[in-house]
Amino acid sequence: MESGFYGSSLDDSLKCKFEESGLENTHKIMEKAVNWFRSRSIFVVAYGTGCGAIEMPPTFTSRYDAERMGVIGVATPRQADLIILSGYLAYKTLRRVIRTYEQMQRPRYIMTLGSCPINGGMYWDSYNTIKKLDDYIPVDVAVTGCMPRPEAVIDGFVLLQKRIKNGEKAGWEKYDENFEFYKDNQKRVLGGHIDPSYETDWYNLKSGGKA
Amino acid sequence: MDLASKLERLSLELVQKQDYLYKVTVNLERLESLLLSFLNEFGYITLDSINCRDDLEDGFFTITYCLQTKKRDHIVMVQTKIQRENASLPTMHTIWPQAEIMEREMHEMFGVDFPGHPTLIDFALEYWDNMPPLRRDFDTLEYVNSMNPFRKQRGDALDAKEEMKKKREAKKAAKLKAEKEAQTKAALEAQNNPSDEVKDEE
Amino acid sequence: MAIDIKGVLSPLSAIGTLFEHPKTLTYPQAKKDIPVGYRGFHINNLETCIGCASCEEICMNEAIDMIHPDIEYNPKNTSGCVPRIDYGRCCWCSLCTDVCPPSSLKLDNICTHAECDPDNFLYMPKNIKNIGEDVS
Amino acid sequence: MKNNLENTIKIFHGPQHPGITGNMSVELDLLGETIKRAQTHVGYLHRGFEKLIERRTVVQAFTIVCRICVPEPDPNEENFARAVENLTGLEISEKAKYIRTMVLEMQRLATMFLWMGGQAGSIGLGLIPQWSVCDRDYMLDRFEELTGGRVYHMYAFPGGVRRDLPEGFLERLSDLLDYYEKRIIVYNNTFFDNVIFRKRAIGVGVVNRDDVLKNAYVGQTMRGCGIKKDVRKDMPYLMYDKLDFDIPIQQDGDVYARAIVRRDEMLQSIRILRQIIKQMPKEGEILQKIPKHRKFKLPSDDTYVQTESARGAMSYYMAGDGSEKIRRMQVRGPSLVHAYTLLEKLLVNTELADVAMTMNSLGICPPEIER
Repeated sequence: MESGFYGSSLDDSLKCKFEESGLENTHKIMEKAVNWFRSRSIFVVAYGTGCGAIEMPPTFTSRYDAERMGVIGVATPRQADLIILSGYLAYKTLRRVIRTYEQMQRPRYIMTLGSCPINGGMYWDSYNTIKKLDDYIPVDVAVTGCMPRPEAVIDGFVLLQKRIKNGEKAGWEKYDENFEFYKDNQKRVLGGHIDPSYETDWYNLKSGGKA
Repeated sequence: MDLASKLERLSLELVQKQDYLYKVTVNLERLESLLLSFLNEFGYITLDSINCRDDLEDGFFTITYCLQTKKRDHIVMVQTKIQRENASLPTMHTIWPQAEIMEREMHEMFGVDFPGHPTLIDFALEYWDNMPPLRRDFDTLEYVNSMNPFRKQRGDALDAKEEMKKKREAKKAAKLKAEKEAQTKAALEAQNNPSDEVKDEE
Repeated sequence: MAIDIKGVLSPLSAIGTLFEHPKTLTYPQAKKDIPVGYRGFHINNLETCIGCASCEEICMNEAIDMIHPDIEYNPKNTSGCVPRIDYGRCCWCSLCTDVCPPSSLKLDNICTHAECDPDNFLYMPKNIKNIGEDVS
Repeated sequence: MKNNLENTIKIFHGPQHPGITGNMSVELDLLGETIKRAQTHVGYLHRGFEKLIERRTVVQAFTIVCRICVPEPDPNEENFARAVENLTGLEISEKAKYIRTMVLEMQRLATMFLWMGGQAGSIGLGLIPQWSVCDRDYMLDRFEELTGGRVYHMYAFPGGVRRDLPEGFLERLSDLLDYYEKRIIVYNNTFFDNVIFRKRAIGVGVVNRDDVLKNAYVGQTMRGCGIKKDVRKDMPYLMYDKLDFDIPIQQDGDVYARAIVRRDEMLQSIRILRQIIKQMPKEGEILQKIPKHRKFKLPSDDTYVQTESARGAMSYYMAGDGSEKIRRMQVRGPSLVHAYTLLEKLLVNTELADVAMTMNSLGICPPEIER
């Protein structure tokens, strides 16, 4: 899948052009600069999938003020770089989360709050919640706590910023590479009742083709 | 209390459970007429909730209607029992609109049928094809294990009771060994032939 | 149409707060002191832990595993095991610390942990005698 | 009705939407900007609490109940503890009663501040959430000291409370109440008297007074219609019969009336807390000694308890079966009826922009609808 300029690194054709004109260093510097800028302006869509939604307002308002670090909330997934899944996910929510995640533009990151997405948490024996979220969508940062304090959420932001700055391999790249693996897992747990992937050509859905 | 005498005329008993809580038990045939007379004659106009309890061992569901008067200063529980198999109840949504959603939930969670109910659709679950989940014979842990794997890193966990037993036995064995060693030593000192004794021990 | 003069003017009193001292906590730089008794992460005093597995028994989330520690522990430990906590399960209800017979398992007021790999949330409680005093 | 749905477009308000009060969705049929039909959908937060509670012993289930309603966990704990006490016949000491009452009122204040943020944010007043969520945080700091938890306190244990008051706690709480009294004047100026809020809220979301009692609407929805009912007065529990407070009411039944009722209730909560601080006994057992700490046996009996939460009466039905486990616990929160019966009715023929505001003012909390 083409990542384009908006991927984790500058795209290959641009890299070739730089190399042809003997400017590898410029390319490296530019890549670093892009990563730095990216780490300082994280737009967040906070999907309150569970209890953790209660710690979102304190994190984003004046007491803890995540905006100091360039982290700011937005309303729609299409404008967002980061989706926060705050807490356990019911099967019904997972369907919507996958849909929301696939609508986001690359680069896209996922942060989970609380113990529940990690290994089931309090609801480990509940018949309606997901136990291991990273089987279904790639998780970049997981913050533990029940609920994590706003400090812990900010720690998560700091960790994510560090990862972006260092140009580490992000979850969305894994998702693109192992698309089939994730889709299989999703189908297994959601029982086939799952929306077509967002890359689907919706206008020609009946002829069943990918765009 | 006034209500007690009124119910006595219907040959029903009013039991006081707590300071503000009373209970009437009635059989299913008389339930609907009793609820109507609670609403129209006794002035219990509020239906607070409908609760359902699964008594698996006895084979029935216990349904509790909680009613309140205009003053809202006490609660009366009207309780009835219905068969677990092909459970069915008269719907109350024409009298109390909020009963619609409570009955929809009960239908989904317990599989109780409400003939004449307009919207017996999904309430909280989506594409659910198993047994109604709040029935007590539905094993949620089994369902979870069939659907979701847990993390495998915890495989090195030990059973503490087994470990305790092992340690106790090891201690006992060590004690025995020490005793035997002491005996051997004593024996050694008595006889002057050590090598055979040690071999026997082993 | 009457204009609500009070309703237009009174919200402007918010301008007065421009001159107040800001209430924001600059978290990663300056940390808020969390009171003693906060239910944060676990600590376990291995000198007194008796390995009775009471904590494992009461935990409804099955978050606690008993494992052999790789450092020295209480010689009177009946099973030779100490608790390890899965922070993908724990809910910090502190029932485990309530039932601990020698009160060796406690909750510290350290409470933030973020990790990239969700597999890394098995937490070996820090070996601390009392809060604020490190043994290991 | 069906004829009206011609030429409408369908919009899903939620589950991922900044204006929704949690993880739920409202399906709207719109003709232009006007809503012709609204349908509530829940289930995004269903965890099967009632099933989980059946699998656990009483002590283990105690930790899970506070998760039933996220913005205000304490009425749940109180309900659970009181139901177990009713069933087992446990009596709790006066000091424990006072502490529990105090925790409930503190929680009410904290919830009201969070509600204020949501209500103001839903009509685009960005400043009020910045303030009120911060002010709520100061109350959470007090909770941290008292209970050891920030949001989930797990404090009201059957038989009392789990911890004693820390040293100097009541003085610090008293200082905070002084601060809150000053702040409420500021909020009055900037939010409740604000011309934007008044123009948006007056006459919107009017609840029919005749429906209120029959349809079991509770809390501010009821009191905003001029019906003076409150569980704390009508069926007093804990220490409420010894405390002096009023039930604020308004007559109009619209969003603004409910907001004013909430503001007055905040002042009443402060008044109650001041009395508690004065009357709090110095000595006293906080947790009743139970023969075996981990073994609570419930008799095969049932009970029904009701607590006034910050959004209305919240009730629990609990039944035991002679073992350590709970046979059945059913939660009936105020949101169940508000989110379905009331909201679907109220939204018809209102504007799309008023949906978030109406939902906020009804105090809908999705996790307690579906548990």
